[in-house]
Amino acid sequence: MALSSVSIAMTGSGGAGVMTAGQILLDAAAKAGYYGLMGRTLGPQIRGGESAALLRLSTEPVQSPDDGFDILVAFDWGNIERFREELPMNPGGLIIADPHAGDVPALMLDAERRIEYVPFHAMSKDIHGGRVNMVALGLIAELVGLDHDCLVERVTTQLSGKGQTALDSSRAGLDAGAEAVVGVKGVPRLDRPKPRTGDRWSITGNDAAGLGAIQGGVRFCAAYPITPATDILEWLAPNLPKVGGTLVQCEDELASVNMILGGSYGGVPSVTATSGPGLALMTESIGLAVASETPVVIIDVQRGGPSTGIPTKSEQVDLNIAVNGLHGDAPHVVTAPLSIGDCLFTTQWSVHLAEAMQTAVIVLSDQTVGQSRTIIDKPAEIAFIGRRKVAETVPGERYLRYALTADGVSPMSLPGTDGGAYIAEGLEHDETGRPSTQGAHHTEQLAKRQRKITDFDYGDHWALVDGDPDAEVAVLTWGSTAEVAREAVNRARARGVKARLVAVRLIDPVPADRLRYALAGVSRTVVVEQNHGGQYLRHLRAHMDLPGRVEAFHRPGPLGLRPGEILAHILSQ
Amino acid sequence: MALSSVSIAMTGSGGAGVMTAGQILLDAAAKAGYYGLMGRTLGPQIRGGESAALLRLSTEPVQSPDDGFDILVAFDWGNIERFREELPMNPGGLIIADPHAGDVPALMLDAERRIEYVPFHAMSKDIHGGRVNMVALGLIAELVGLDHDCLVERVTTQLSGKGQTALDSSRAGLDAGAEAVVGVKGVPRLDRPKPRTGDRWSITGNDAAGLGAIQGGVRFCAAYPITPATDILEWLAPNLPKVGGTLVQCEDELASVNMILGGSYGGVPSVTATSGPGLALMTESIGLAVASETPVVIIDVQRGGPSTGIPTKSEQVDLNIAVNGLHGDAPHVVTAPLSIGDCLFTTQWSVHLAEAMQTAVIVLSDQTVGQSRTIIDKPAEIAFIGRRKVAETVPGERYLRYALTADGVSPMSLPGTDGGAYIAEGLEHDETGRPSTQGAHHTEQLAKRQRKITDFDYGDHWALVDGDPDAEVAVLTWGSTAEVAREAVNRARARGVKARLVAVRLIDPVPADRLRYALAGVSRTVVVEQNHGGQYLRHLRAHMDLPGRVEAFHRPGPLGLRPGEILAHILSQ
Amino acid sequence: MDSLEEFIAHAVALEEDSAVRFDDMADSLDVHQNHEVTDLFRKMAHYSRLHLAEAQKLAEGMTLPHIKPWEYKWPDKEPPETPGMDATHYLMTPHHALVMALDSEKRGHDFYAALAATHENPRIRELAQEFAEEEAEHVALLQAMLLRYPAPPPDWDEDMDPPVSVD
Amino acid sequence: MDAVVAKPQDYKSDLKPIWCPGCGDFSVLAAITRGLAELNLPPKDVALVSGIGCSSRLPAYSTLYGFHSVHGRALPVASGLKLARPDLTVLSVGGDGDGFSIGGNHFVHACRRNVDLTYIVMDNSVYGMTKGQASPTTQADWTGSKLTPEGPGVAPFRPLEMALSSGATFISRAFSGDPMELTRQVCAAVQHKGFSFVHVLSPCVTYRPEQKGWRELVHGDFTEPYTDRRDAFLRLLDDDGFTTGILYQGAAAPFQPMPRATQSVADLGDQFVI
Amino acid sequence: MDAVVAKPQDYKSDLKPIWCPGCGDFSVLAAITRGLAELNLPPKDVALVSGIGCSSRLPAYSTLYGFHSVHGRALPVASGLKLARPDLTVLSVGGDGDGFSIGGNHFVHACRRNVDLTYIVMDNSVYGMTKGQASPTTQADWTGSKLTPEGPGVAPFRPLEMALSSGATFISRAFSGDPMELTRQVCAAVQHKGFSFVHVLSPCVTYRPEQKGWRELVHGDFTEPYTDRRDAFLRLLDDDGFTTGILYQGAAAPFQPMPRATQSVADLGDQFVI
Ligand SMILES: Cc1ncc(C[n+]2csc(CCOP(=O)(O)OP(=O)(O)O)c2C)c(N)n1
Ligand SMILES: Cc1ncc(C[n+]2csc(CCOP(=O)(O)OP(=O)(O)O)c2C)c(N)n1
Ligand code: SF4
Ligand code: SF4
Ligand SMILES: [Mg+2]
Ligand SMILES: [Mg+2]
Repeated sequence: MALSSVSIAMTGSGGAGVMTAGQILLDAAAKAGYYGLMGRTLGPQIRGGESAALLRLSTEPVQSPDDGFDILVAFDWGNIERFREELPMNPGGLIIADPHAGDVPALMLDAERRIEYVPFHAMSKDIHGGRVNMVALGLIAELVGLDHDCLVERVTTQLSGKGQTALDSSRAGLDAGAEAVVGVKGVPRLDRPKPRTGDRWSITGNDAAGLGAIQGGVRFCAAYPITPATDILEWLAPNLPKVGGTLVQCEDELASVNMILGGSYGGVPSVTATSGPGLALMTESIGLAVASETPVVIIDVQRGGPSTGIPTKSEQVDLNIAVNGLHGDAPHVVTAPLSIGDCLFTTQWSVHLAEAMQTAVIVLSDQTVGQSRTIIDKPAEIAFIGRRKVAETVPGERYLRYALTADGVSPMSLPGTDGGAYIAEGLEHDETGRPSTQGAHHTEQLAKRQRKITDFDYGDHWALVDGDPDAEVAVLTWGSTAEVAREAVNRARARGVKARLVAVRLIDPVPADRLRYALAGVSRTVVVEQNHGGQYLRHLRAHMDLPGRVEAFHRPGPLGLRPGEILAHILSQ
Repeated sequence: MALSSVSIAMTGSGGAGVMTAGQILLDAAAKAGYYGLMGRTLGPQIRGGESAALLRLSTEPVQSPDDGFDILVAFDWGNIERFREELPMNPGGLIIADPHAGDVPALMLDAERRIEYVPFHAMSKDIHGGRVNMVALGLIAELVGLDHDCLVERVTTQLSGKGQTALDSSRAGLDAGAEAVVGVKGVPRLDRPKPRTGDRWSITGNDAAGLGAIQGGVRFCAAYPITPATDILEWLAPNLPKVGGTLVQCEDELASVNMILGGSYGGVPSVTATSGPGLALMTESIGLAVASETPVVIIDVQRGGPSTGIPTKSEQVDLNIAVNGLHGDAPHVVTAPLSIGDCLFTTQWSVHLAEAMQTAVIVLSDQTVGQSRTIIDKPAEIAFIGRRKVAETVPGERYLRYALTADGVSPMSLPGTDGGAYIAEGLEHDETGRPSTQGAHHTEQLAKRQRKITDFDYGDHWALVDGDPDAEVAVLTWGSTAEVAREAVNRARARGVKARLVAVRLIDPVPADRLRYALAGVSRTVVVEQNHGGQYLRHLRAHMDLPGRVEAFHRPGPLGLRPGEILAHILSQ
Repeated sequence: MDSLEEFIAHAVALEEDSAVRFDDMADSLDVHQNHEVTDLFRKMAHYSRLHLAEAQKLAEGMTLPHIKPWEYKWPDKEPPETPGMDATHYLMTPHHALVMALDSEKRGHDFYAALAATHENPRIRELAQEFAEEEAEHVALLQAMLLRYPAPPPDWDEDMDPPVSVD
Repeated sequence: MDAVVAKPQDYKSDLKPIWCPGCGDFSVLAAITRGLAELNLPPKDVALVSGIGCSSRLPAYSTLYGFHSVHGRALPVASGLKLARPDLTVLSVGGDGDGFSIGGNHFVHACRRNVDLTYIVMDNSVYGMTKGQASPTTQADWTGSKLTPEGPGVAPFRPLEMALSSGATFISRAFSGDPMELTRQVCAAVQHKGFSFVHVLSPCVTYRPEQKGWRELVHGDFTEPYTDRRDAFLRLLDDDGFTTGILYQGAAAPFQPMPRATQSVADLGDQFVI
Repeated sequence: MDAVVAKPQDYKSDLKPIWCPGCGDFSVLAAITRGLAELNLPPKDVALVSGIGCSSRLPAYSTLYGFHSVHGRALPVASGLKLARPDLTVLSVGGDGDGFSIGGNHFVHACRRNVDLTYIVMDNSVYGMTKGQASPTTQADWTGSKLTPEGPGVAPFRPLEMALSSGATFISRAFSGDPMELTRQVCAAVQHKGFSFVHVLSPCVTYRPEQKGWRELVHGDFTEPYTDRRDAFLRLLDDDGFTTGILYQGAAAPFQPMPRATQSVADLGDQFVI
């Protein structure tokens, strides 16, 4: 059988090299003209722990995992009970196990699974310097019909620094694996790839967020490492200097958020990236950004919560704190990227929003989109770049930093400008920025800070709306679950259900009018998210009435939502 | 005319001693058998700034200010434009000004006001060591009909440390003031006080919160000073040691919240007090309290926000962060005292809740209730005391710290107990407390932490419900606006409107069933709160549908809500 | 080392420490799915415990002195038969494990041999000689085993996957 | 403005300080304005960043660019500003509570990081703005605050020693009652390349009236700045906390400035092409 | 248990550490269990509080009461526990990032406050748990992390000097490769009345494999503890960062314990009667 998409998991521990093999396979598939996606799951060990590379290769652009895997290659079964739930198999899926690791554990078996044993370990021993992951790569590529030359080319690139011997043994491994295919039957093969038109990119969401920040104009970043956000920083650290920017590693998150406030006050668009625990430490100063109207972008790559929680796994759980986590009445903006690739657009757009509205924007990415890699068409140029309304100051005239304007945005002067000196103020203040406790000043400044956010024209970027104009069911979701929901909606439509996807990028302020319009006519609204509390649904309820019957569909991580679950819910009613 | 309540403001700057005079007047009234209330408003200066003592004396228990003042005594008009809005006058109100300070400013005048000039300054000059505030005290007491002897007694107590000369000159001042009454006409006088039955207390909300904490079992407090919460700490510092407890001043709020986590882990009920900026710094570790199930109580005495905001003024603006300010799915409890006196009950109850549910409780007090003083009947004994479900451990048997129980509360062992050792854990964990990334463990622990909060029986303390059984209008409010709303409801009922007050103490979890029951039958629900964003209304909407037509009635500080505004809204529809 | 009791106390501590360390190392490799080496280390711990039992048997009827952990008279920073924890690696092979074990047995042998050669107390010399001979047997055994486990290729510790960030 | 000689008044705004009459902070404001005038730095090119406290109110009384940030965070805001805008002269000011208590970690790491900015701490050994609680530099047995009725009971924080241990490259102490010496130190600190720390004994007349006696205690015995950290340390071991002058001036290079761009943003994406 | 002599194994749980084989932290765990056994302290009366990091995972590997708190906050949690429960023996453990970077302020103020607890820092000059970034104790020119490709460029934090400047009353340094000396220091630190700081050089074999060379660099030249802060300082000025032993043991009284109750709760309200 030939499929438009095949999902493959490779699992192994202690130096088996599954992550490297996964990336080579993905990139080789890209070379061959396929699209694809690779996620990962890890044990608690720093090195040598059990890990799995989770791939999906496809003839079409794809950013959602399938419900399960068609092929699972296991070098060993170490601690499999810890993450078997992250390795669901598709019906009729094939497990390829190494007899060296013993029998396939009972908990991996069910009536529908097929099992083949391939002695990866023994085969690699027969090759001088041979490695199990290369043998498996050769086998998998051959099984799914991936061009052997593309594979060899990627391995050559990947191992370019390792010398000829390593290369030779890797090739021998690939060849041995390819030959071992004989006898393995009924394997899903990929259709021929479509002809490539333009460039393709292989990118993770975290790298995409870094690039989006720079494209949005960011030239300063201050941050403190934290899983799963560190990759953004590790990408920015060497790349910011190339474009004249700087990244500073700080003593903690209190320092990093305040440093970017300083950088931004100086006129340089600034960003930091963190995860839940770090965001919690930043809220006091995000409030200062709101009150002093200093633009900043905070990327929160969400992980399992609460508290230290599950640092290496994904969950959409920081909406509450991102939206409502500041003390006082502190309107600001919260956005969320809709896919791995969209981390680029949403981050760039968020810089634009922060600069245009002179406020704090919190970007809710998560471990799934942040640390997964995808093959996408090279993104089109995005016009957005952070543009601040800069004040025309006149030396000798009093400059009103917090002038009450129609749109609530007051032109900002940058240090070094004559006649533009002002004090960025966290105390309530009048139009000049001087502290005031008067009700009139407080009310007018509160209203202005609210107005500039509420009345801003967010354009069409607030969400992705797709599907049937006469839909009966709307699947309403936000952030990283968008692509899973899209696949569910597509499957439902393929079964004749009139369905529509509304995947929201603008979390706060709630774009109530646009949402009403996007949901017009449906009799059911299914709100899909990955958390325990139904945080987005509550947030929406707080701000608007949703049309039709509202159905909450959410569950916590660490296992990502799958299209099949959502589809089952759509069909169950 | 004789009234059951008279409101008096005294304003002056630079050493006029209005706050001292206000407190003497309040306490003298208490001695004479009256109830009363005293708030204050201050300029930004540390010393000698403009300030006003805002009193209401009454024959009945009273915890709400009136719409305006009947008498305003002004020693001078320094910076009056900054706080005139905090000095509204009742129709026909009397301004008593010192000619030494010039004419009454135009902005204080309107057609209905009467003005008398009394030369406080000159009169005090005529007395050796004389002070304007004593002259004014003598005058005011005489005007409203307060027993002169009670006044003299309070002054004597207050100045007991100052020596005979000071006492003599103060008495001379009181006498001179009393004599100056001649010629002042049409002054509201207080009715005779009712006979006293039991003891009366003169107490501020912040002191009451401190006492409530100790009565609830608190024996450890760690904190960092911040306006307007410091008074709680300054009361606890000398009082905790009397009952075997300790207060530590910390380096910052991060230290204070974590120190109380440590104290509580040790089995000692622990509290900290702060305001918005400090609460923002604490959220990461409040999340740790939730995840590790360590009971703690955090009192947030709210002030004007956002950011540094208006530190000396009141606003109900930290509901958002208190309810939703933790990262991850982190259910916990939020309460709010309903009056100055209720700071005692609500704080004590909150300690009980934290201990019973092993969770974090955030108490939302505010500057108004915290820093106002009131005369109340001595509170009845309250039975609540923090009681933890303590584990019966068996040495040699594995103790399940996070056991999945029916009510979600797991018996906790205290250090020093044999067989009870466990690790309090911020990582997601299984029942033993060992870190786990498995979905099953995560889901069951999330559910347990939610269940223990949601299913707890909060009894009748969740709110104060008062008024007509067949009410058409419900005034739904929370925290410190309760007494103002109560007075508005009473006035509406006096005008024949069928009205009911629902003043909520339990902010989160939302007691939806009880609220539905309390609001049953009304056709209008007016949600009253003091903030710009309508935070409580949004919070309620997020969790339930309110009955009838829902009307949002909220505005920011710094001027406290007044009964008349709410009444006008009730009547306007 | 002055008394027989003190000598026995050292012998007990030497084996006990070695057993605990081999077990710790076995745990560590078990967590990292290196089962071959885990099994070898468990075996080594088992042997140490056997010797520990022998030393404890000798101590029967004696009151051994309590010696503070840092006051034992070891030639080096740790008891001679305690392998260095820092020599383990998650990808180590049985060859490496055997070399470690061999080193520790050699150090044990040298420790006893030195006492046997120089101590003034004849009973201690005699026991030390016995122990040294026993250790020499272990050394020979391990050397024989090593022949079956040749050194792995030089890139044995190469891991294609980078280490991961877990918080 | 560069051609014209600047006047201290050019740096003073028309907002009247809310400080208590007699507060030491007035002299610090005067010394900063006088020092900047002496250095003839255009006000538009100077930024003043503060935290929260009486002393942190200072920026609003100047005509400089300013940031009145939140309690304890002046140094990170100032560092971010200087790193993003190396062309500006950046000063940070605040109190002992702001800088050594809640801001203690940023103080230590700012000393280490050595960004080219000047940090002036007005130390009155008290939290003035919140009604007079003990600060890190308060004596262990001071019983003047209701929050610590028995005294804080903790050994006082040693600002100069901490700065030196943390790696600061310019360390001095002044007394608000000697504004000319303070002005000299402000000028030297601003001119120093790297992180400069000026510790100012600045009395709080309201909560620590006894600090009026500091005038008798201070003595200008840090005469020549040491250039060797060891010598400075030896000198500090004998310090009574009231020695004024510039203690130490080291020569470590300031923390990295913004680099020049070498590539266009459009080319950054090339690394992802497959 | 008091009558019986405790064994190190009594203090070890059956949870297997997830540390990389070869990590220095194994020896620290062993030294703590051995030290507590030597002191014969019942496990039920000892609590171990940590932050976040590889090293902060240690409490779960013991049979003691423990608190695995959040990053940087081990010391306040430990201090609160000891102040509320003076009867317990409290130890706090963690890494150089946890203790000196995000937790730096608590470190400084814990040294000052002198609560009777022991703080053991496993210093590997790296953030192990987050993939090997530079920590405060990393050399300025270490280019091993992608986050600081040119090196952190900041002078390393000096833990012993900072502790001494901050007022710690017990300061020592050990090397995980010399577990018996480390055990000795743990015992002395636990027995010390007041805040004791044990700085352990504990190599990270994964991100700093070159630290295996520390074995050659350490030298046990802090022989007798100084009892005078000045002498300890003079000694530190010559320190190369690899000297082990107990440097300093001072005699300041520990911070206040919980007082005895003198009044009933019911009487507290009397002060409000009017
Ligand atoms: C997060 C936070 N915590 C506490 C406060 C309250 N607060 C304001 S100023 C201050 C201390 C001021 O002391 P210092 O820095 O020495 O300045 P001074 O007033 O003495 O000049 C405190 C505790 C605050 N504003 N924010
Ligand atoms: C608030 C917060 N910020 C960042 C992190 C991420 N984080 C976890 S451990 C760690 C550093 C660990 O370094 P160290 O304390 O030296 O411990 P090691 O792993 O080296 O033993 C960091 C930055 C976190 N968990 N919480
Ligand atoms: S309280 Fe003290 S520090 Fe604050 S302004 Fe007054 S004198 Fe200055
Ligand atoms: S990463 Fe380093 S510190 Fe962490 S466990 Fe491994 S060796 Fe130890
Ligand atoms: Mg101060
Ligand atoms: Mg470390």
